[in-house]
Amino acid sequence: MIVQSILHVVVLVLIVIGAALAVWFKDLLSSVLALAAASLLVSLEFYMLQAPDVAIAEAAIGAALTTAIYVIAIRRTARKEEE
Amino acid sequence: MNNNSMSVIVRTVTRFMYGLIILFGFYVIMHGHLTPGGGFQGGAVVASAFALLLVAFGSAGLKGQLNLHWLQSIEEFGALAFLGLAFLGIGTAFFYNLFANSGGFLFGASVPTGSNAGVLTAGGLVPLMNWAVGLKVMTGIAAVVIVMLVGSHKEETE
Amino acid sequence: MIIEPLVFFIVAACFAFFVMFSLLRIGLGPTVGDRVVGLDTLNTLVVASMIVLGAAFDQVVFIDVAIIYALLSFVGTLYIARYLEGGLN
Amino acid sequence: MTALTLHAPILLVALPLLGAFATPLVGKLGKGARNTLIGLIVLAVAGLAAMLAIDVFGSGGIPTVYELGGGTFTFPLSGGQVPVRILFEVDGMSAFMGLITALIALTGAFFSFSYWKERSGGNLYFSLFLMLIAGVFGMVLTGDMFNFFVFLEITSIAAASMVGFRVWLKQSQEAGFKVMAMYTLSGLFVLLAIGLLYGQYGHLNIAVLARSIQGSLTDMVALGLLLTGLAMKAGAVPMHMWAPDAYGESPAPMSAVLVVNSQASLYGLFRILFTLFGASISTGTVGWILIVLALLTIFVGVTMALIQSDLKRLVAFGAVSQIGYMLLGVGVGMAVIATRPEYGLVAMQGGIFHMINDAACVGLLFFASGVVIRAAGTRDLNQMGGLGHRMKWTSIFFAIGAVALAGVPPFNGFASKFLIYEAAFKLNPFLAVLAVLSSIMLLAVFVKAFQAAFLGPRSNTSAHVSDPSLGMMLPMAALVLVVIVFGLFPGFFVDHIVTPAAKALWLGRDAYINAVLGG
Amino acid sequence: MNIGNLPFIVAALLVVLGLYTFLFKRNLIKLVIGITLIETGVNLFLVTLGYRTGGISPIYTFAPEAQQMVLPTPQALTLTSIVIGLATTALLLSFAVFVHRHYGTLDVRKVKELKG
Amino acid sequence: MRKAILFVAFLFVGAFLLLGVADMRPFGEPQMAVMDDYYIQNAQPEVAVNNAVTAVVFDYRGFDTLGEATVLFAAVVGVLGLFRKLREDER
Amino acid sequence: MLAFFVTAIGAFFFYLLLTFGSGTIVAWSLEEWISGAVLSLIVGAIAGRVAFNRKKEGRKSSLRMLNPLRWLLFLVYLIGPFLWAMAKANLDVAYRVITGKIRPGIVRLSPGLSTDFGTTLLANSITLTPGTLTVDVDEESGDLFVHWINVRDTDPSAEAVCGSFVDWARRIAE
Amino acid sequence: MSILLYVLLGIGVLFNGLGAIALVRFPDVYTRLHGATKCTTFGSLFTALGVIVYGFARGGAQYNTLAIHVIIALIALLVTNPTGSHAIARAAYRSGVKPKGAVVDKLEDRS
Amino acid sequence: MSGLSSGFGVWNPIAWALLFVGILVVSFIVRSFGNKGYKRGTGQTKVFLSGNDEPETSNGLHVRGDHLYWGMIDGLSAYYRRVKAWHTGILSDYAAWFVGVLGLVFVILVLAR
Repeated sequence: MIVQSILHVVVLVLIVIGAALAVWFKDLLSSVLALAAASLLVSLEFYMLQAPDVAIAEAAIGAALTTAIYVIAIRRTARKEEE
Repeated sequence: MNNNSMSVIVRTVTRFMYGLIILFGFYVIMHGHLTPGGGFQGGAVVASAFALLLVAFGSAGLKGQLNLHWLQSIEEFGALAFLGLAFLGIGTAFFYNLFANSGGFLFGASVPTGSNAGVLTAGGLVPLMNWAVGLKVMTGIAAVVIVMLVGSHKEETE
Repeated sequence: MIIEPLVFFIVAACFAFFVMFSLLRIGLGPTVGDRVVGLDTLNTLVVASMIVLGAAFDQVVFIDVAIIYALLSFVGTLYIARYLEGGLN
Repeated sequence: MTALTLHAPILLVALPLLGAFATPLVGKLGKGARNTLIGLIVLAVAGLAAMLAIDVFGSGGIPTVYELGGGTFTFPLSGGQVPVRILFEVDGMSAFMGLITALIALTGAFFSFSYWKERSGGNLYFSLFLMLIAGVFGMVLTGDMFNFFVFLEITSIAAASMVGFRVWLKQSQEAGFKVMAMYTLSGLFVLLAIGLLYGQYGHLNIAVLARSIQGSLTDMVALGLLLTGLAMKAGAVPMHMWAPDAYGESPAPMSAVLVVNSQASLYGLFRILFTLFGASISTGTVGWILIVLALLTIFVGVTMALIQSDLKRLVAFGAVSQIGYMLLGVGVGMAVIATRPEYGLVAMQGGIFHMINDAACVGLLFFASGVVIRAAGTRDLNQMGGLGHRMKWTSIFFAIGAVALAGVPPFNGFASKFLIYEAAFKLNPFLAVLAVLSSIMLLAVFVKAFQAAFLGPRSNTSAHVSDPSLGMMLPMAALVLVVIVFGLFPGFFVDHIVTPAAKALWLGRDAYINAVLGG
Repeated sequence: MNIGNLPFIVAALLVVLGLYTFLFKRNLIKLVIGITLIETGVNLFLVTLGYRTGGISPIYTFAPEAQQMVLPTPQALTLTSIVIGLATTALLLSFAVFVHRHYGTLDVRKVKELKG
Repeated sequence: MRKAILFVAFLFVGAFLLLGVADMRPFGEPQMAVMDDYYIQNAQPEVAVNNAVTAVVFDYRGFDTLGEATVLFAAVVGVLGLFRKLREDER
Repeated sequence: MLAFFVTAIGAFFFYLLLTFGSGTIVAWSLEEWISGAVLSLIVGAIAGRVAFNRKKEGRKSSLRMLNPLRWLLFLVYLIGPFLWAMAKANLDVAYRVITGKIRPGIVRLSPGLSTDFGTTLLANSITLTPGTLTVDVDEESGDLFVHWINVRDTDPSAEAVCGSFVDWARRIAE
Repeated sequence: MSILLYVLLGIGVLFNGLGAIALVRFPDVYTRLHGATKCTTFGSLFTALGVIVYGFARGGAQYNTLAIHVIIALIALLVTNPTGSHAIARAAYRSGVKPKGAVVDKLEDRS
Repeated sequence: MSGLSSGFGVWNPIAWALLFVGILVVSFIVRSFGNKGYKRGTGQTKVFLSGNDEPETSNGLHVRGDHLYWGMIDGLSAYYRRVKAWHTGILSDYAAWFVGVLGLVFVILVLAR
């Protein structure tokens, strides 16, 4: 039980770190990358919260499709965030 | 080779993975009422396979494989099928699960309560709806990705 | 032979700890390439943790999630790699 | 016939959805088939809405409950049961909103047939139109919080797609992005609030939640999120800034539907305030929040409209200001619900009656301005002029819509505003004075627009224009008819449809809950 | 070890981070990223609402003998919400592409023709 | 200056969100779960489905799913509409 | 047509693997057999044309991979030399992680393989085995550009870098 | 039997850890890829083997299915991981990242 | 049927319309008392502009949209400057207003609880 709690805490903290990285990066591609990482970890958290349905959806959509759409949009526009 | 596709290694692996991901997506949709998954998840998985094809082969991968008109038509068909399935039960109420536990051929079986191995032919309208939504989601998302990647979409000629 | 699920949990916790390193690489990585490497590692680690956790929870059906992840994390990585190559036009 | 009445709530949502899904497919056969399908669906929806309204208003305001996929329970429930499926709960207010939506759907669809005839993407346009209609119907008919959110998102996405539908226009894309972003933000906050409520009380049905709500800190946070999110979606100042962009940049028939969409959000706001949280909040405070928002909306909307030189945007700001009157009426009703109920109902009547008046007038104005802009080839008021010489009917329709919206007697705008003025004056004379002043300024705004667009000498630009085809004239004429009938016989409508609607909100909380959960 | 309401707080923190991005960043795509973050936070919040300590997932196929299951409703809601999020993101990014095509920039301060 | 005010407001909102969330019932112990218990108990006998989540998604709350499908449909139609081929006079 | 059936059959095997143990007809229930067959046919129809490329000049079609003997060889390869090399590789990397001794460089190999599958197999094997990482492929000649973590020879032969893999790849794929 | 399981899991954890450390310690993209890909693939392989052994050892339809699904996940991992790293390496090279301290760079000559 | 009573006031559009018609009739009667000698096309139709001639325009003068109410807008210029400053058209500001109102509403609601 304790290990499980530690696992929860670690993954939750990692989610926040990933999200913060996504906010912090100036390079949009890196930002999207960090977003994918955060989404991945959120999916792991769903998995641990006994929600495999949601984990699958988040995996398929967060890891593959959202990243794809973002990358395409960045390719169509501009990569760097203006200052 | 042409600058529109990735290296030969990626392409070869994609050839292998493409069918595999699609089949796995179909598996997820088919077993939506037994294992985690269902229409959305399976549809998203299949759509990812299309996206994979698109990125590995470039827009050349579209030729003979993914046709936007077909995708759009199938999507509309899926949506209509879902709505139609919902309409089936309107004798009682909209979304009434007509076939569940009916003993009929189409997913009419009953399931034992408690932990079991699962009965594929149970669930009434649920598996059918899974398929309708799965069709809708896979083609819809694929259409979005293709349109965003390839650009202009030919609308119907009016 | 029945082992404690605790062992699996501990293994998963170790993996979660290793995920920190790849997040560190994502954060530090001077080029986008380094970050993608971090993401790729993270993918593999998460898949491994999912497999282990599936065994820990005694849930067969959970492994499907790991399969999907193993299959699909590839797609996201490819898109980013394709961008870096200068493709996607 | 009874079966049809029984299923009317769900058919109101399902038929437009059917149309939306089928339109791109049927459109491949040709325009005629597509238009026939849409026309039939819109007519059927109008008929069903009328039938539902007759049923609900005829039965004395007892809410009708429709269980989706039902059969397990009979309503009202008894003995600690809770509903497990999604419920549609139609009381007077819902039926009233359904009437408004059906009115605009009918006129908007028929107007669009001609308006969008020579543009590309007709199939997609009508698909989005029908989805928007279905979303609005779902929002006003549902009795389930999450279902409400889903329909909110349907309207958001369909509306934003419509705003950006004219791809070749620069501002259209900008407006599309802004509108979509703001809609999404509000939708997500609403979802967060729904999550908070679900976490606290383990249910999603409005009636069940209403019975169990307690008013803890978490509930208040949820209320704040819901209130602000829905007020933004309705376009209340100072969160209105997306609204002129959206109304101004979307195709003309869609602007009218967008206004109805805003009203549906307003409906959701009222439903949440009165029914969901009715017993656990300090009604005075919330009422005054609404009143302050309303005053800001009225005044800022009208003054900003005065300085616009873009015809569509001018009308859009006018439409924003009208949202304020509804908020004012209902806010006054809310503020006095506990203390001085004798004129609270009057205020509610005014606010709610103004919804249908506003829909008709603003719809008419948007249609007319769409025609004018199409004819003049520009949206800039400073480059128009003299259109009235060749477009007699359009100018008459525009004038009627303008004076009705500005609250000039004997049109319908005055009837509803009269009730609001009276009740607001009782609460605080300042409110009424500001409302009247703003109304007068609104008249000034439309005088400016009318003068700039229709009056003046014949010019080169206005030489080749003419009244639009019958396909566009008839919907406008229908709205004019509504305006005049509602203006000449306000007593009838207030007695038969507005008062039950107002009572459903104002006093109907217990009836609403009891219809689901039993005494 | 009791972790208290940490999952809720993390979800809310994600919402706050997304809101921060939406408010203080200037690139349109960054704004969309902020929206995605808010949405992730809301999804996480919904799923955490349904968790029961020691519960197993509400799937009877090969389920281990257990005392209780976690709540299924929030998971269903989250599924809906995830797909809605994808739809929103796709539409927003398409709009961003078009804004860039017309304006030549993604700076939110320069995309302001509709003012006043 | 404006930015500072905005930041304060943002902090307020964030603080209230965190407070509201922290003030909720404890994590892992849902209080009133009548509806969900009904779903869990009746997914197998009523809908004949092993996966309760699917039962909720497609049966008990099937209408939400229809709405969700509509949302996706709307987004697809919207994106296709944005990228559609325009007529000559519309460029 | 051949591609369609081959893909369908492969998909069918995969589906059966996924649903192993669901019933009593061999190890599967009737429903799974039927649904698997239907789904596999659909997958064959969709993915068949992608799964196998047409013959181009200089390259051979990947349909030659249908020979079951090759599969057997592949399995032997996977379990035997490959796993061993992988273990070695990891110890090698472990050594380098701890000591930090590296001498990197990108070298060119000419394995002389002529099928896409062979190239892919070799490249992926190289990536997973000692000190080497495929960076790029010359698609005309099938030459690999390999990042070598410990360069001993700036112009090595294929065997010097990846040992017996080239032979195995040739045996399996050619 | 359970000793075998512990050993397999232990090797898995060890190599995954090495991969993670390699990610931090190595100087440039390519060397990091070396460490990350090889070690994590190998580590995950052994972890999965551990779970497979666990599944087959427990027996019964349920645990057999578990083991088979893990095998499928493993295959997917083994196919995608090296391909992914190849794609990353190529992308990194094409985006202009030169290997740090390279003795020889044949790819530079080609382009 | 057409009357509308708020409890303190009454509004009847039919009566109002009748009154309007009455006023119209009266005004026509008054109009008929007017000067019968009015003729079009004579100097009588000339606009009287302080004795000067009417300025010649090619096809009439049009008062454009922005020409109206400039006095009022000018009088309210202090207000308008402020309100226009709100409407910057920047998406971040839209959201900023939203967040501001949200914070305020939170404070009010929690205080009033």
